[in-house]
Amino acid sequence: MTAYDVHELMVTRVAAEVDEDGVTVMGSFTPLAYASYMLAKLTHAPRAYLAGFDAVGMSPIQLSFTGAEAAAYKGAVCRWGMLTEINSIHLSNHGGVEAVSSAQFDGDGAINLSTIGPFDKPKVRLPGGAGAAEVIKMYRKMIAYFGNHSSRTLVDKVEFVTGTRWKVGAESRRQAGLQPGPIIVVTNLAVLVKDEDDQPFRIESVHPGVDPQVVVDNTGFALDVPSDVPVTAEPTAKQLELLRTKIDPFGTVKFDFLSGKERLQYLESILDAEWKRAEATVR
Amino acid sequence: MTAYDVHELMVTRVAAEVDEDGVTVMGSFTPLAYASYMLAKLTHAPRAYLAGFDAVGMSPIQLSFTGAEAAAYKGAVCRWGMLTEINSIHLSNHGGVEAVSSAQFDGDGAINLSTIGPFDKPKVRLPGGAGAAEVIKMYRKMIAYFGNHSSRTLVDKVEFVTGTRWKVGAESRRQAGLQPGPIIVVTNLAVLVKDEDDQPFRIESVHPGVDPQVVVDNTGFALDVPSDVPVTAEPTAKQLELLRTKIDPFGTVKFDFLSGKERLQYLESILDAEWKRAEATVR
Amino acid sequence: MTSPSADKVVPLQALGGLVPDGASVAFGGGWFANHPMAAVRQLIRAGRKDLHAITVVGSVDMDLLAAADVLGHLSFSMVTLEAFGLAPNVRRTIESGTLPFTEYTGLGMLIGLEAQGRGMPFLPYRGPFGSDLPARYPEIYATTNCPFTGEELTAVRALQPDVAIVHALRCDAEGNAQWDGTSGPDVDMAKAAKRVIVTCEEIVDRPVIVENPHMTKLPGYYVHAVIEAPFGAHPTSHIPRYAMDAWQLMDYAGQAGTDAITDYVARIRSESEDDYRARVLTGRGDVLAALVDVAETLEGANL
Amino acid sequence: MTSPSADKVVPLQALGGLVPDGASVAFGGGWFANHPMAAVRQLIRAGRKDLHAITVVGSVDMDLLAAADVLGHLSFSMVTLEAFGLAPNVRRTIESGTLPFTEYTGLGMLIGLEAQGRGMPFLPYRGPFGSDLPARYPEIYATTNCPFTGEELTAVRALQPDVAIVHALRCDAEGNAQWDGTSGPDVDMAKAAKRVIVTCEEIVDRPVIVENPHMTKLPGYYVHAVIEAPFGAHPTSHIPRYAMDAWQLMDYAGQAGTDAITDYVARIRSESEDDYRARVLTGRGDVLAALVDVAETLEGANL
Repeated sequence: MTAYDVHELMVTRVAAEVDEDGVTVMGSFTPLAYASYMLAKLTHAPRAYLAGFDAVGMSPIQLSFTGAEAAAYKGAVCRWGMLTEINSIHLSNHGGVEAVSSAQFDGDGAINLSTIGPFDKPKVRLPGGAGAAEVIKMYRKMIAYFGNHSSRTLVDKVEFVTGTRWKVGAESRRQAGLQPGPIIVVTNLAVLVKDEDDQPFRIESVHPGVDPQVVVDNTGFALDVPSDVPVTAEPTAKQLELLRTKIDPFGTVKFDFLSGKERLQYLESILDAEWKRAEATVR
Repeated sequence: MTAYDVHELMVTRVAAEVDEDGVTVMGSFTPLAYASYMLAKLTHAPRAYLAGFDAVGMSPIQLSFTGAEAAAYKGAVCRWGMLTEINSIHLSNHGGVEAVSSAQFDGDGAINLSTIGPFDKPKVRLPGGAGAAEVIKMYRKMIAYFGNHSSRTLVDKVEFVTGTRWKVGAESRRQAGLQPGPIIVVTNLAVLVKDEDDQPFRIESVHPGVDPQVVVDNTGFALDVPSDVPVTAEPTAKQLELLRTKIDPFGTVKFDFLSGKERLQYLESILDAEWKRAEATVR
Repeated sequence: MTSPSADKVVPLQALGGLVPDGASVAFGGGWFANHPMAAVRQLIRAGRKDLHAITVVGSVDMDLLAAADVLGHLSFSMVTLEAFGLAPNVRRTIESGTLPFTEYTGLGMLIGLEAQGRGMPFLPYRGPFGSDLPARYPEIYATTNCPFTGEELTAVRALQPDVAIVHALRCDAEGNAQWDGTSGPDVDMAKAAKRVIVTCEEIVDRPVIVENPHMTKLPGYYVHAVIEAPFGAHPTSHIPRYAMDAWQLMDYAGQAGTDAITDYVARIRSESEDDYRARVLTGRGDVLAALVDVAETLEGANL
Repeated sequence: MTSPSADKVVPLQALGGLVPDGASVAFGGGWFANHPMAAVRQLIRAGRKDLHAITVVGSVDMDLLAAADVLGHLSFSMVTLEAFGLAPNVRRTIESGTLPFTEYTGLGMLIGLEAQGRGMPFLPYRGPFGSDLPARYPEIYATTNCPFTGEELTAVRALQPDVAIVHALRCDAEGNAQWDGTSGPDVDMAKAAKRVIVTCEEIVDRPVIVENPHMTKLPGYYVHAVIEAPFGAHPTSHIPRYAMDAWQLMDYAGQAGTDAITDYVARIRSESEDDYRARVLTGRGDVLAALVDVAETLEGANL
């Protein structure tokens, strides 16, 4: 077993959900989600149909902060704008897997990307949800990922519902004209799943070395804890090699797992490497 | 004064309505309408914005039965499909001048392109209106043209309303969210205009040598006949030269003014000329 | 939801098996441009029956289907042979009462297709006010009001064909389809349909598609089958490859309203598409292509 | 209705005169891609006040406008500096209550723009059911029902900006505008607005546009003014010309939440756009372009 970091396990776990049914719009460069899709595309789901930025039908790309957008266009078969993507993918039930993160997330599958504190006079004005308010309900699978599993993020009820899965169970989703599919939460500690409206999330697996009780203690909503909790599959050597040498050689995914001063320095070092590679071609 | 045929006068009269405001979708190749727009574009309205087939922002083209479509794309700045044209031109009040012909036309500005006889069991099943049902009300100016001014075509009431101008007067059009503009009928005898809901068409002008009473006698709806009816402006020598040598050297416009066996022979002769020109480049 | 995966290429001969009798089928193209005529001929050869054809502006495609007794219903906003007259077999079958039909307004049909393609049961628009058509079809046209302004609008119901058949310039095995000239209603028919069949002038490798990404009007995730059919729109046009074959159309129009149409259809049935091309295009295909090349724009404007 | 005619080219310096104080202005681009930043800087230089900015996914554009006190209202579905954090000046002005705002759902804003662009007072869609946002804005979000199926849908009101400012790759004097990479919401903002200003990397002659007709996302009849602004999206990206300038963005983010922002804004105000380019791009512009060239796709899929 090759040694790995937890963000690498999260990437492989999210990648495992990516299949070749439907289309996924990734939008802006979010390293963990991008890495997961690229890993899937290079392994078990080569024909996963992806759109990044306005590049539709992308080839897999190498991740970088300054190059991901340009790379997305290089192997793509089509160009659309946001509105065409909305109408041709999201709202027409062609959406496959939607991966989001948020400031708060609760046991109903609701996300808060709007506000901490009163909406009109917020303590923290969050960035807003972009299309998440509508999209997380439309896609077949919703994946929420969090690098820091904490009851401050995984809360009992979000302070403000920016968007929500709305219908969760297969039958209630079908009745609402939505594709049936689960909510899957992937964190640095565990994987949680919810696939019925009136049942809580259950712990699907804990990562190696994590006690299920630690997961419960750090989750603000009720969890169904099976008597025998499986352990999350670890990344394979092949997956790690693909991630480290092909998909994310600059290490963009790790960035979101750092904080404070370390975070800024890490970003500077990645950007320095990206600059030098480009500069070498013109100097 | 150069001698001219009446179809040439009709082209110049329709062309006089074409200006540089708004956009005109011409759709399939209808020689008289196409000729009028090209003449306008080569004379007083060089920046008239035209779409033919799915070519948007066309350059002026030479007319031919087999080459008009190809020519439309050659100088055009943009490609759209039918739906984008509908939403971006027709329904968003960007439509400038709409020229139509129909099997029946009446004094309310209604057209029948659907049926002669009962709708479900027609005596003559007509081709249908395509987008005319919606479009003739949306454009700033509606022009209806008829090569054979007859009370069989210009009827009191159409048997079936495929589409209609709906609102005619400037104020009622504005109130309905439509661009104000008249209905102008251009025939082989005269020009008729209607610009109020509750007023009949009036004879705007008769073509040289036509008695206004002949127009009235051959029109199935009531007409307002001014005491002094002007004569339609005749084509200038420059207009005729442009039409005959540049815009329509094969004579496609005249085709619609022929009938019976003469019509078929004329079409064959045009197509023969078109074929020979193309064949000469590959043999 | 469709699968974007796998090689979708099938031969034209497989088309009949992809379109069951009784299916509703939207046919692409418009006017004398880019109708999927190879597919039309193949459906005739396959002996398909009772198809509910959907066309925005049909021409020889619809008339030939009517002549070959393939149709059980026709939904259209226009069908015409333009300079060659009304469509004789569509006229005959409708006037005799043997072909049930639905006459749409043109924008209504396209917006109905759009509605389905974007997951809506209807869409509102400023409709054909004053037309006699909406009242005939209350299941298609209704009235709705803007919840903000109160404005009365026309609602048109979503239109979902079982199958859409469209003809593209080129397509790869994944179904990514490109057009350069007239695409007409093709993309919106495809987005609305349960299954999409693309015929194309040429099947190409993915890199050819990637080199011209702005020409990809229909991404592969919509497409279920890809069929290579050179001159597949003939005798209608496919710009920039070839112009309409006005001579074959004139020949068709001359026979379509007479007893000769029986032999015309029998010949289509008896020959393969290769035979058809050899018969009508030998010594002529290059001229049909040259008609595109010699078409002229005029100088003196847009300076 | 707009006039498609005439030469619409004006210098960047004329921009301030085209956007009155208090106007609602939709700004194109999304994420760190293709925001009309030269126009943003010019509005600051022109001393514009009380603009109602409309953005789908804003970033440094909105934060800089907030820092320079140009905004009277902000409508957005997201504003973020992504890896560089939340947008400090947007946060500060909203949290202090000095910047009135409207938080749209992303699809709601785009469909509201679409509605206006296609002449509709509203459009229905399967909306953000369960979200707390619609109830806060009953003048924007309402409930409507399908007149055929009865299905309950979300209606979003048409959104008409006074002005849209978008940044294109190239444009001719008639306003025919082309994009190759990210166009985001640009075309739909332009179709919805009363007046449209296109800044572009390069003004070209019409034949260049005609050679690449599939790249013309916005035809000239929509456009009122064309402004050449090379590196006009900097420090955001304009693919395929240059990548985002992450270093300038990091510099901005470092100052934006501190008192240093006052000097940052003052410097923008005091220099011309030529000065700006000379200051931040000398010896760097070619590397920003090279970042596009070296970006890599990975082999091994889509084979």
